[in-house]
Amino acid sequence: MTEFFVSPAKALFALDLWDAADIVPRDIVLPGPGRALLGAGGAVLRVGPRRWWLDGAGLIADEALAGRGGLTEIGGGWARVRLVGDWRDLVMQSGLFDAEAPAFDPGAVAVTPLCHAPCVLHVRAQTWCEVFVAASHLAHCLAHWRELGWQQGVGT
Amino acid sequence: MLLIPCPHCGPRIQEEFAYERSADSVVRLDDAPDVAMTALFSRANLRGEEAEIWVHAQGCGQWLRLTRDRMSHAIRSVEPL
Amino acid sequence: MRAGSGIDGEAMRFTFDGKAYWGVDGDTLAAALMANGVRLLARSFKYHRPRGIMAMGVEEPSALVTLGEGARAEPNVRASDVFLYPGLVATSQNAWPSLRHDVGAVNSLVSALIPAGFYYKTFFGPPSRWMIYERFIRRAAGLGRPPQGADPDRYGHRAAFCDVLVVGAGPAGLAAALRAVEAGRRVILVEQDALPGGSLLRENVTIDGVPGAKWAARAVGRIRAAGGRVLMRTTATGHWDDNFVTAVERRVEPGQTSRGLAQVLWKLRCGDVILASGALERPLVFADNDVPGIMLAGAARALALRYGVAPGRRAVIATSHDEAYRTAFALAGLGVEIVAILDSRVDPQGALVNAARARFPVLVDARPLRGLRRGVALAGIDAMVGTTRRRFVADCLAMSGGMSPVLHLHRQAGGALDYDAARGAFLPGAARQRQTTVGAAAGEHDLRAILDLSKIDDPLGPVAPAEPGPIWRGEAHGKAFVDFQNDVTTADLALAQREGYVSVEHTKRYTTLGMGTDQGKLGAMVALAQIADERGLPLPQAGLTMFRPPYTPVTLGAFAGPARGDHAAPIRRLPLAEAHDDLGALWVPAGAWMRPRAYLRPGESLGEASLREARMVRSLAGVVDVSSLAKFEIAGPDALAVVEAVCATPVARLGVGRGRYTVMLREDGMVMDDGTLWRLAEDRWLLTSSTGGAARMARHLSYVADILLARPRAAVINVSEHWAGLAFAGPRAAGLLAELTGQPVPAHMGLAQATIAGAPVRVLAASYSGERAFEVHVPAYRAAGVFAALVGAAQGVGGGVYGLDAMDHLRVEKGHVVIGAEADGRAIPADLGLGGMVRKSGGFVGWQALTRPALADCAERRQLVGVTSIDGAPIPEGAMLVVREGEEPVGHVTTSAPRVAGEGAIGLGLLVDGGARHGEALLAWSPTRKQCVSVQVGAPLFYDAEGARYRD
Amino acid sequence: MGAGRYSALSLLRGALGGHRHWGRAWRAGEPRGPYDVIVIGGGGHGLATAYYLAKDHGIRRVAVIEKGWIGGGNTGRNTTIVRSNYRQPQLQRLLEYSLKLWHGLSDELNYNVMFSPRGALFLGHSDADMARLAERGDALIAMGIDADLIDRDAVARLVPLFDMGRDARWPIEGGLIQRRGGTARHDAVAWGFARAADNLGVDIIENCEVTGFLREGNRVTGVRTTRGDIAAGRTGICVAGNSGHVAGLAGLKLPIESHTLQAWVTEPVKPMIDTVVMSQTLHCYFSQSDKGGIVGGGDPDFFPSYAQRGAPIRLEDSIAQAISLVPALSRLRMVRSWAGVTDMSFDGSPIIGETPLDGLYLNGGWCYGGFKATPGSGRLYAHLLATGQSHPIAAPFDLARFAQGRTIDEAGAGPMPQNR
Repeated sequence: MTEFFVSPAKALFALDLWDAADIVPRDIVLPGPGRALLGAGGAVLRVGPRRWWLDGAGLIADEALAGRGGLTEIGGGWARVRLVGDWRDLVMQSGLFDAEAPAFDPGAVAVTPLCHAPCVLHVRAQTWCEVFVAASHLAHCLAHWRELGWQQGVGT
Repeated sequence: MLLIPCPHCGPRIQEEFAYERSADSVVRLDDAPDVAMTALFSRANLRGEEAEIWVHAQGCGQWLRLTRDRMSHAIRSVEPL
Repeated sequence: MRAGSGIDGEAMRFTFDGKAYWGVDGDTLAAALMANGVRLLARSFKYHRPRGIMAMGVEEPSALVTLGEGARAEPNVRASDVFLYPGLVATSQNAWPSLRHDVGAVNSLVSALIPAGFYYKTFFGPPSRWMIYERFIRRAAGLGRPPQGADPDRYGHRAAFCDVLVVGAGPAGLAAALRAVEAGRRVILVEQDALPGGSLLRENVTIDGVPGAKWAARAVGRIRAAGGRVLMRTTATGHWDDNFVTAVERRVEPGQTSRGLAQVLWKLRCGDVILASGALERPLVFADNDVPGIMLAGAARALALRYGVAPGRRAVIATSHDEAYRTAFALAGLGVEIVAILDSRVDPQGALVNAARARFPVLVDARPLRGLRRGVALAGIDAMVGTTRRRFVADCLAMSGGMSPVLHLHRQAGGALDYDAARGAFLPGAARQRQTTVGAAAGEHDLRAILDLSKIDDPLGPVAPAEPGPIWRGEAHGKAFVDFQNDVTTADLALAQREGYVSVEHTKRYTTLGMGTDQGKLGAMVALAQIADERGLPLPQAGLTMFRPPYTPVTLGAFAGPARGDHAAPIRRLPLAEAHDDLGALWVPAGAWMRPRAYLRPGESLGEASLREARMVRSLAGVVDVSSLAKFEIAGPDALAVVEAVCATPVARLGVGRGRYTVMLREDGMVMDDGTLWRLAEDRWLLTSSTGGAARMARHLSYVADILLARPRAAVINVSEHWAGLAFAGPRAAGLLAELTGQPVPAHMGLAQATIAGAPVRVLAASYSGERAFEVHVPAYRAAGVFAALVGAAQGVGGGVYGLDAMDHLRVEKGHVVIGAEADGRAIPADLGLGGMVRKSGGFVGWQALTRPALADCAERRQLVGVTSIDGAPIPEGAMLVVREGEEPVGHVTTSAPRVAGEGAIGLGLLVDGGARHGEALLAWSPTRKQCVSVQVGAPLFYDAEGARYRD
Repeated sequence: MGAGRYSALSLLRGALGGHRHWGRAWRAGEPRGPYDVIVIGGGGHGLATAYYLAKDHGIRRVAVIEKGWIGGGNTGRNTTIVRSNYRQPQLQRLLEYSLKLWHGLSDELNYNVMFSPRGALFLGHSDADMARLAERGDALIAMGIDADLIDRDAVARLVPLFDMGRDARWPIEGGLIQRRGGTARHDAVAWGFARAADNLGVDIIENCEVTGFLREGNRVTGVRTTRGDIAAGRTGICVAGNSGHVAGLAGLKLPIESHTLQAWVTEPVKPMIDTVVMSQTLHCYFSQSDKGGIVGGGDPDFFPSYAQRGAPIRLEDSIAQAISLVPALSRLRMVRSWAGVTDMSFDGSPIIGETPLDGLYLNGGWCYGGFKATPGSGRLYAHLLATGQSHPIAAPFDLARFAQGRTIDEAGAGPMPQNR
């Protein structure tokens, strides 16, 4: 099965910590470079040296940051695409990232362009991967993936 | 096609990065005008190794200081900025 | 029934020049034509000499044909590099009216007049005269006919990463790949042939008890079983920096119809690269060494052993080393009479030579002088044996001047070459990247050494290192070719030396040596030997030309890959694209975006619609989608420092909930972008900037923060796509918005949080149109409802949506500059009338550059002005501003527009010393469009000079 | 010296005599200082400079110092486009001055440089593009330079293989053509200038690399080379691509960075594209050579390098764009790609002028557009080296313009070469 499922990212927030010294605050559990942590309310993805994405509402409260960082809503800018099937092959036909590396396993995160579009990859299982695609590029990416034989699945 | 070791993401393809300028040509906000214009418009442009500023623009956004040979393209060191 | 290592019995029909033939599965077109007795395949590039098969691989210089028909026609395909498929259609090229009777052969008769570089010495006179000659030269040049129309094939790209890439599935490559994969490494093996085995396919050897070809096939199976990736019919063509290798996989043959991808360009990032790319045989140089029937000894052997085809009935073998002796045995096995083996060595020794002596006439100190032609085929050979000239009647000459390792990728990757005098060949020297060379490519031809663990049964035994063929010194009359494809002869090389084109690059460029589609694979070494001899230098000192990608020609479509049609560059779509379509939007490209230009009503022209929309905004209310504008939030305790460094205008005293217009400069002081800056909270700001400059501004903000301010306690977050932006403008806008939100609207340059249609929005009271206006920002996934509510409200009072053209008309009347038009990257703020708002205290990017003396000289600089059409005629956009027609321009019209409020035409322009020229009459002259309009220069402000309409 | 004049008749004579009568096109020069003028760099610009020094100014003690073989840098690596249809008036004057020389160059040099004014076409893909092209055309005509704004039908007639579909990714709405522009045979330009300069007594010294400068205080009095010191009254740097390196030997830092630009050529086919095709929206350009190959190029590689080696991605970009314009190109095969080192100046325009050192002059910063300027650049530089004064056409291109704020920024892209 090679199917993709598309929905808006909606409740997605950028968490920025101001100080390198705060990385990582001891009282908040945050994933290290290239990784994500899954929790009940959603996922936290490390996307940059001082930036995380909170995929889900209320994962970290502003108060918990205690002025050490800030949250910014960004979900309108990203589409959530679930790739189910041989997603590694699809990724490697769409970009120059080593999705076949053994270390790119469930829980891994990568920021890399696919089909020239800004994308954030979050490996959820060997059989599926969640890709955040910059919303304005979505149509173009999906068209390309359809040409490669992928089909849009029903639902999200 | 360089392979640039991003300190945050690991080795990534050159295409994800953008060259900004040689490290000695940063114009500081408080530089006097003549100092600033000299920094902006004078490059050593060595046929050899130079320190350069790059950014992982299509990746994690990390700024890098790359020591790179402009003849062989060999990258000697990469430091986060 | 033929038997060979590379064919099975399945017959298939194909045509060449309209005539039908039969071949078998596994045949190349070259082999199948030879099997059918077709010897004449092509005419040469310059002299139109008859040519047949010279080689059996990618080095074939002459036997080029067009494959396929119609839009799938593919010119210049080597007959030796296309495998037969049912219904294959091949056509000869560069011959008229037919291959056998080619009028172009007249060039052979006048060849004395057209030596290398002849065109540099004649055809003088004005360029127009040269172009007359040139037309004939262009028609005569070229090879096949270009395809017509769009390519029906599809091409893909695929990245792959590996620990070890092995190039070449000959014995050395297979052995290397097996070792690596069994050591647990990620391995990719690429092979340009359709079968693995390389040289094993043209030798009678047994490995581990099975024929070489079968051993190779089993080795591939073992590599795959161990997790290795083996790509057949895949040629590694480029070796770039950091072991990045590009390889082209042919999934169908040239001209063949494909259901999926025709070719895939593999982009391989490799830890180590092992080159097992083999060696190419060198021709011998003698007069008329191109007659059809003369071929490389290895090609003759491949024909016999791989394809089961006898290349002739009577063959002469001419060689400078042992390996070609194998050809004698191979041909004899098919019943070919071996007329003689001519060995240029005086005293060749060894088991193979001795075995040959027992069966064939072996003549030493012997070499060919001239190929004899009857019609278009070989009739015999004149040779020198010792000091005696002898003639041999033969229809095949199998020749070998030694072996040249294939080192293209090694060289592309920056590796050095070492000359080995014994082999007469360049061998791989020190590599610059993590790359090694093995097997014949490293000069090792002994299977026992290559396959050290395998049991090898080779009845003919190992061969001695190859020696180069003898130098040709013109001992017989006729053309002695060194580059068979570009028809470069030894005489051409000598002429180039005489005329001083002695650097090997000069020789190459002057004679076109090695610049054909075979890229000099066949002739480079023999040419170098000839040049060295001519100059009296040792061969390695004659110099080497560069090896440049690709190793074999690569279809342009494969380079482009999926980047065709709309994928050639992504088109970015607005979040409300469907809603605009529903409203009948006419789209216009704006950089990578598509944006609504206008919403045409039936019968309306674009101009009429835009003017209607603009007037609707002036009189009622309108909604325009500004979602593509760049938006950045700058947050953190040090956010103010970032904002102050980026914006040239005062910002520190901006209160929370307030905004203002701002400009951002480059370091050279020129306006980079403009927009509005809003203080969302004490330590959180929103900066908007132009659509086209979004990526540049994102980078700039990041640079300023991380480099100039050395990582302040602040972050820059690109929220461009998060927020859809809808500008709601017009005298009725404030009232309607208050109704929609149920709260008072913010004052001009104020901002408020509100709710529209259930969605939380930000309302920014900023005006671009000159009317009271609000930018409503809403998370993109909730934009549809807000858009519908705003459009509905506007329509309720007779307003509606408007597009980019109307927005442009409105802003021209207000004299707002646009990045890329008035702010064209060459304007400082003062040029655009914005000098007064720039902070005098500096401290922002670009302030130092503004102090440069020439920038203060208004008499030299172009400044923003308004122009009004004196008689109301439309002003051509881009027209020059001149005092009189025909004079040098003093400026130009950057944007023109109809007046929205009132009649007539206006525009903005950049005019030298424009600020001092208000009131002057000039001409807006467009000679390309044959228009000339009288205009009056004035201030760049045509509407509501007091600004009463946009304030609350 | 030389081999007499080239003509159809001399070629016939050669045919009868096995072409044995041709002598060297230029002598293998040996350093014989002191010279009045040394030109560093045996590319087209340097050789042209030497030729015009001898021809226009009667200066015969001239040497061209070349580290490798003449014409081996960007002269032999470009896509051979010749045109003068720029937008900024200073550049228009400079390139038009050069274009006029191109039109008489083969006769001037008695060497057929195959200058072929087959037209240089800029494509427009939208109304906005067409307005920009009209502006450029208007500016050109107002400066007395030919330009023709043509509609899409006329474009389709010029190159029938263009995709004229309205649904193309970059639909073709029209174009601006300079009919006096075209292509030339790049190597021949170097060889022709070398032969003509040699005929006037200029020493062309190949395989001689400059390793430093001879100095007396602030004055440069010659060059140190791998073949010894050579004294000169005036020394002119003319090594675009390596300006930074050579100026660095004199302790100078320039507003120049060396970047890679790649080009590609396909296998030869019969005539299919008769004009030079360019598109500024797309960043690609291509034409068909006399031999039949399609020669094309695109953007530079965006970072500094002297390696003469680029990344395949850049080739992909320009090829994809070329195919989108002429779909039939898709089935042609690339036979070779190569790279040159471009002298990227910090406003995109060349530098022709004095340096802070007396007796040392600079001609460089040609970015990716130097070939078309070859004869004009050489002649203007010769004027400067002969008289010590800039010719009025060259005067705006002085080195001091950066510090003073008189940059000539055709693209409006600012100082960073990678943004150009």
